[in-house]
Amino acid sequence: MAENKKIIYMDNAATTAVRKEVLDVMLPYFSEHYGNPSSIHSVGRDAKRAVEAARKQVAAALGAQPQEIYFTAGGSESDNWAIRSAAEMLEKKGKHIITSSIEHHAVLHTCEYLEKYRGYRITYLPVDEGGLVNPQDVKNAIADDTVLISIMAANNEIGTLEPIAEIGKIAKAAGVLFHTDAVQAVGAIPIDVNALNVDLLSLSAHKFHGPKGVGALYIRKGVRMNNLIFGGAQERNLRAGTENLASIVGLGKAIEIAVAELPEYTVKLTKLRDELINGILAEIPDVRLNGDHAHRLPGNVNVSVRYIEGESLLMRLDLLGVEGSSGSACTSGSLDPSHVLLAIGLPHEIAHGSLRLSLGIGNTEEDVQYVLKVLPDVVKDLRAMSPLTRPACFA
Amino acid sequence: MAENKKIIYMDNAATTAVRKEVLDVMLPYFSEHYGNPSSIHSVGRDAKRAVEAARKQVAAALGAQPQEIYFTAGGSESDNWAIRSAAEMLEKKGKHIITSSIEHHAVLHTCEYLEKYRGYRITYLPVDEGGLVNPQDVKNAIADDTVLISIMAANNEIGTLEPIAEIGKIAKAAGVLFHTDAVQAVGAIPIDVNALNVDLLSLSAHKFHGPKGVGALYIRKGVRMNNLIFGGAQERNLRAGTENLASIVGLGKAIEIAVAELPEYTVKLTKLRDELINGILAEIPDVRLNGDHAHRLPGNVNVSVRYIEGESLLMRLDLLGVEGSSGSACTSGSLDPSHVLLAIGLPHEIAHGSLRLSLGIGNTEEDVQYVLKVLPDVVKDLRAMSPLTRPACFA
Amino acid sequence: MYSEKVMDHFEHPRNVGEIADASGTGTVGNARCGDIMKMDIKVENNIITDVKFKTFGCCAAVATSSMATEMVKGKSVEEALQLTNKAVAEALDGLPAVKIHCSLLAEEAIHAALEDYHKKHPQGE
Amino acid sequence: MYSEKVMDHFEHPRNVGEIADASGTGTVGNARCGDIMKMDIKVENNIITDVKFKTFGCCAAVATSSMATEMVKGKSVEEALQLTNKAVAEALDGLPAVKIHCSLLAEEAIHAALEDYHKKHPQGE
Ligand SMILES: Cc1ncc(COP(=O)(O)O)c(C=O)c1O
Ligand SMILES: Cc1ncc(COP(=O)(O)O)c(C=O)c1O
Repeated sequence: MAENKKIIYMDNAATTAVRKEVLDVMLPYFSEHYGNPSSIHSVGRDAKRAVEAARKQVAAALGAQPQEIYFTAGGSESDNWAIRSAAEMLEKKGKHIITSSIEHHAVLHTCEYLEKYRGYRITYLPVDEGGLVNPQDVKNAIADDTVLISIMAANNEIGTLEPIAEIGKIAKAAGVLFHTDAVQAVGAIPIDVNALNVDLLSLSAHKFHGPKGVGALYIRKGVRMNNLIFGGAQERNLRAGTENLASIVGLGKAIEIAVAELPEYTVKLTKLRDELINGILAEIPDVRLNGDHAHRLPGNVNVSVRYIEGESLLMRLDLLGVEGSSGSACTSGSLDPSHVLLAIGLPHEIAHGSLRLSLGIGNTEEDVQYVLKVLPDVVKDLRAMSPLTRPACFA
Repeated sequence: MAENKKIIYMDNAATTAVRKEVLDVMLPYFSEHYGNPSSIHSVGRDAKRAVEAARKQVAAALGAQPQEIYFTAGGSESDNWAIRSAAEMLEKKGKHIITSSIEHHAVLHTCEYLEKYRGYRITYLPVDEGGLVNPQDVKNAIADDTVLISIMAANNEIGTLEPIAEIGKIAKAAGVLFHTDAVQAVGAIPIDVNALNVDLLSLSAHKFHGPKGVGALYIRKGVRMNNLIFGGAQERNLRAGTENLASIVGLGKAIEIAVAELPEYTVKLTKLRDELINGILAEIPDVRLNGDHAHRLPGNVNVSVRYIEGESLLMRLDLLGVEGSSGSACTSGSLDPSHVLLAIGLPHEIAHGSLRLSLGIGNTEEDVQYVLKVLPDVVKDLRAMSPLTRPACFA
Repeated sequence: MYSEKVMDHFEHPRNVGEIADASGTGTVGNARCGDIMKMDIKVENNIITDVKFKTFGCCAAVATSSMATEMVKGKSVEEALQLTNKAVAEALDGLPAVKIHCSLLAEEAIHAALEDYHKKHPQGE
Repeated sequence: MYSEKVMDHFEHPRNVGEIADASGTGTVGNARCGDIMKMDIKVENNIITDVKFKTFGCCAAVATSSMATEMVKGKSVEEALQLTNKAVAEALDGLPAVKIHCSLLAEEAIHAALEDYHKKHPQGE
C-alpha cells in the first residue's frame, strides 16, 4: 500500500497535469526569453510576441477575436472580474443579477459580496434533479433592472452541461449581458462564443493540461468593463500586472491541443465514463448517479454511496492509489455538504456520501477496471463499520 | 548588429530571468506533482506541503509568520488588494488614504478608483528633488478619518529608498494601517516587517529571479481584510483560486536565495552602479542623475540626457545589445512622461530624455565598461540629429 | 494533513463492531452533519472489559472512535468518564484544526454509553 | 512593434541635417510633448531639390521624418503639398496605433516648410 503504488488519478476536474508539449513550449520563457512584454527593447518585444501568439490561440479556440481575450490569474479571477466589473459599469441601469444555485463559489461568493456590500439583488435560480437550469426560469427572472446573467457552462461537481445556447438567445433578445463560467467546459466540449451568444466567458488553463494560476476572460467587443486589478497598461489597460509570460504561452498551447483533440477526447472519455458509471451502479447496491446523464461532461462520474461518508471513502481509495474527490462536508472544513448536491435535492446524509471520479486523458480502460475491482470492497468495508442501515438512516 | 549580438540586460527593474536553481525546484510541480493543494488525496497533499513550505520561506525572508503570508498573482494584485480591502474594512472609521505622488500605478490607480467611485479622499504627498517622502508630511496629513498609509519601500524608476521605518513608527503611533509596496525592495535591500512596523507589504517574484505572475501580500496578524478575489477557501479564505503551485514553489526558493545573497549582491551592484553613474556623468555633458544618491537601490541608474528623447536613446542602445528603459512618454503610449520624473520636478522636455539602466546579478564589470564605451557616441549621434541645443530648448 | 497515527487507526480501526449483550450503548451525532458514532460497552466489576464502535464519518471520526475505544478498554467506569476529546486527539498526535469537532464525538459517545450503562444498572451492576 | 522599414530609417536616417541657404524652414511639435521636427527645403524651379531634417523624438518620429524627406525630394511644390501622414506611414509599412500621431508631425513639418517658402517667395521664386 505504500511507496511504489501506481497512482490512478481521477480528479481531473480539480486540476490536471501539464502535458509535455505544453511544458516544452513554456520552458524557454523562464530563463531565456524572460523579457517584460511591456519593455520596448528586443527582449521585451520577444515576450510581447509570445503573449500575442497565445492570445490568438485562445481566440481561435473560442471563435473569438484576439482583442477580445484578456489574460488573468485563473478561473476565479475571471469570474470575479466579469461579475464585479460588468455590474459596476451598469450600476446606473440597475442592480439585479441572475445566476444559479449550483455555480462555483467564485461566482456565488462574488454575488453575495455585491448583495451584502453593494446593494445588489441576486436571483439564484433553482435547478432540476439533474442539475439543469430551465431557460424559461431565466427568461421569467429578467426584470427592468437586470444587468447580468451568469450561468455556468458545465458544473464542476456533477458534470451537468447547462443549456447555454438557449440562455444566450434569451439574454441577447432581452439585451442583458451574459457571462458563463466555462472553466470546466473549455477543452471538454466545443465552445463558440458567437454561436452561444456569450458576452463574457471565464476559463482556466489548469483544467485542460495547462499550468495553474493562469486563465482568461473573453470580453465581447463593445462590452464596457472596469478593472479588478488597476495599475499598468497591460491587457489593453484593463488588467494590470506584468504578464505571466511562460504560463500564458502554456495556456495558448494547451487550449490549441485540447480543441484539436476534442473529437477523440470525447469518444474516449465518454466510453470510459459510461463504463465506470454502469459498473458502479451494477456492482454496488444503494448507489445513485448525480447529475444529468444525457447532458454531462465526458469525464464526469459522480455518485452518492449510501450509509458511508465521502471523505472516508475517498481516503480509502487514496490508500489504494485511486485519487478522487467528494462533496462531503469534511473535505471542505464546513459542516454542510456541497451546495450543488443539496441544490439537486439530495438530503444531507446522502450528499455526505458522494464521490466524484473525473476522468482525463491519462486514464485507461485498465484504470476503470481497477476502480471497479476495488471500489465494491471498500464500500462493503465501510458499510460494515457504519451504524447506518437501510431502514434506520433515511427517516 | 544583428543575429548573434551579445545582450547586456540592464532592465532588471522591469523583470528578471528566473534563476536556474529556482526553475529546477519548479519543474517537478508541472507534470509530476501537479495536484490541487485543496484535494485531500495524496497527490493534493503533496502539493499542499509544497505551498506551505514556500510560505515558510517567504515568511522567513520578511521576519513574518507563515500564516501572515498570502500568495497572489503578483505585485499589482497585492497592491490592489491591500488598498481596496483595507479601505473597505475600515469604511466606517473613515475614507481618507495617504500615499505619495511617486507610487507605482498599481497603487495610484487603485486610489484614484476609490476617489472616483467610492467617495474616498486621497492625499498624494509630494516628494523632494531626490524623490524622498518627508515623514513629517505623513504625520501632518493624518486626520481622524485616515484609514491607511501606503508608501512604497523603493521607487521602481529612480530607485529612491523611502524612509519606511520612520513612517512605520508614525503610523503605529497614530494607529493607522501602513501598507508598503516593496516590489522593488524585496531581494534588493533588507526587509523586516516588525522592525519597519509594516502592516501590509506587497512583493512580486519576478523582480528577484522568480517567475512572473506570482507574488504575495504580507498581512499582519489581526488586520481585518476582505477578498479581492472571492471563491474557494484557499489562502485562509481570503484569496480564492487554485494555487499557482509551481510558481509559488519558485517564489519561495527565489526569495530564500535572494535574501541569503543580499550582502554580496549589495556590494557588487553598488559598485557597478556607482561606476556606471560616475562614468556617465563624467563622459557625457548635460546629463543629470535622477533619484537620491545616498538612499538608492543598489542596481538603479537613472539619468536624464538633455536634448534627446528617451525612446530613441533606448532603441539605439537596443540595437547595440544594451537593454534599458525610459520614462519617456513614447514608451508608454501616453503624451506625458513618467509621473515620477515630473514629481521630482523635472520639466517635461528633460523627463522625456530619461534612461534607466537597472543592474542585476547577471551584470559584470565588462557590461558597465561596454555601456560606457557606446553610450557617449549614441548620445552624440542623436544630439546631432536634434533640433534642440543648449540655449534654445529650455525656455 | 493527518498524522500517521490517524491514518493507521483509519486504515486499521480497532474494535469495530457491536456487542450483543452490551452493558451500555451510546449513539451521538447525526447523519445530517456527516458524523454518527455508536459505542457499545461491556462492564464487569466496574471495569470496561469490552468496547466496540460503529462510525459513519470522516477519517478523523473513524480514527478518534478507534483510539477512544482503545483508551477506555480495561479502565474503570470512573476513569473512562475522565477521558477528554483533547486526550484522544493528543493520543493521535493531533488533528487538523477543522477536524477537532470530530474528536468531541468520541468523548460524547463514551459518556453516552456510560450514561446508558448507569441508567440500566442504577446500582453499579 | 516597429516594422523593419521603420527600424531601417531609425537606424540610418536619410537627409539628417540643415540647409544653410534653405528656401523654406518649418518647425513643428514641442519638447514638452516629446516631439520636435524641423525641416529645411531647397526649392529650385518649383522642384524640391534638397531637404534636410532634425528631429527630437521617438523612433517613429525619426523614421517618419526620414521617410518624408525621401518622399518629397524631387517632387514639385504642389506634389509635396499632397503628401499625407497616411502615405508616410504606409511607406514605412505601418506604425503602431499609439505612434500614428508622430506621423502627423512629418506632414505638418513639410507643410510648414512650404508655407515658409511661399511666404519668402510670394511669386514662386
Ligand atoms: C514598485 C512596483 N509596484 C508594483 C509593481 C507591479 O508588479 P507586477 O508587475 O508583478 O504586478 C511593480 C512592477 O511592475 C513595481 O515596480
Ligand atoms: C466551474 C469552476 N469555476 C471556477 C473555478 C476556479 O478556477 P481557478 O481555480 O483556476 O481559479 C473552477 C475550478 O476550480 C471551476 O471548476
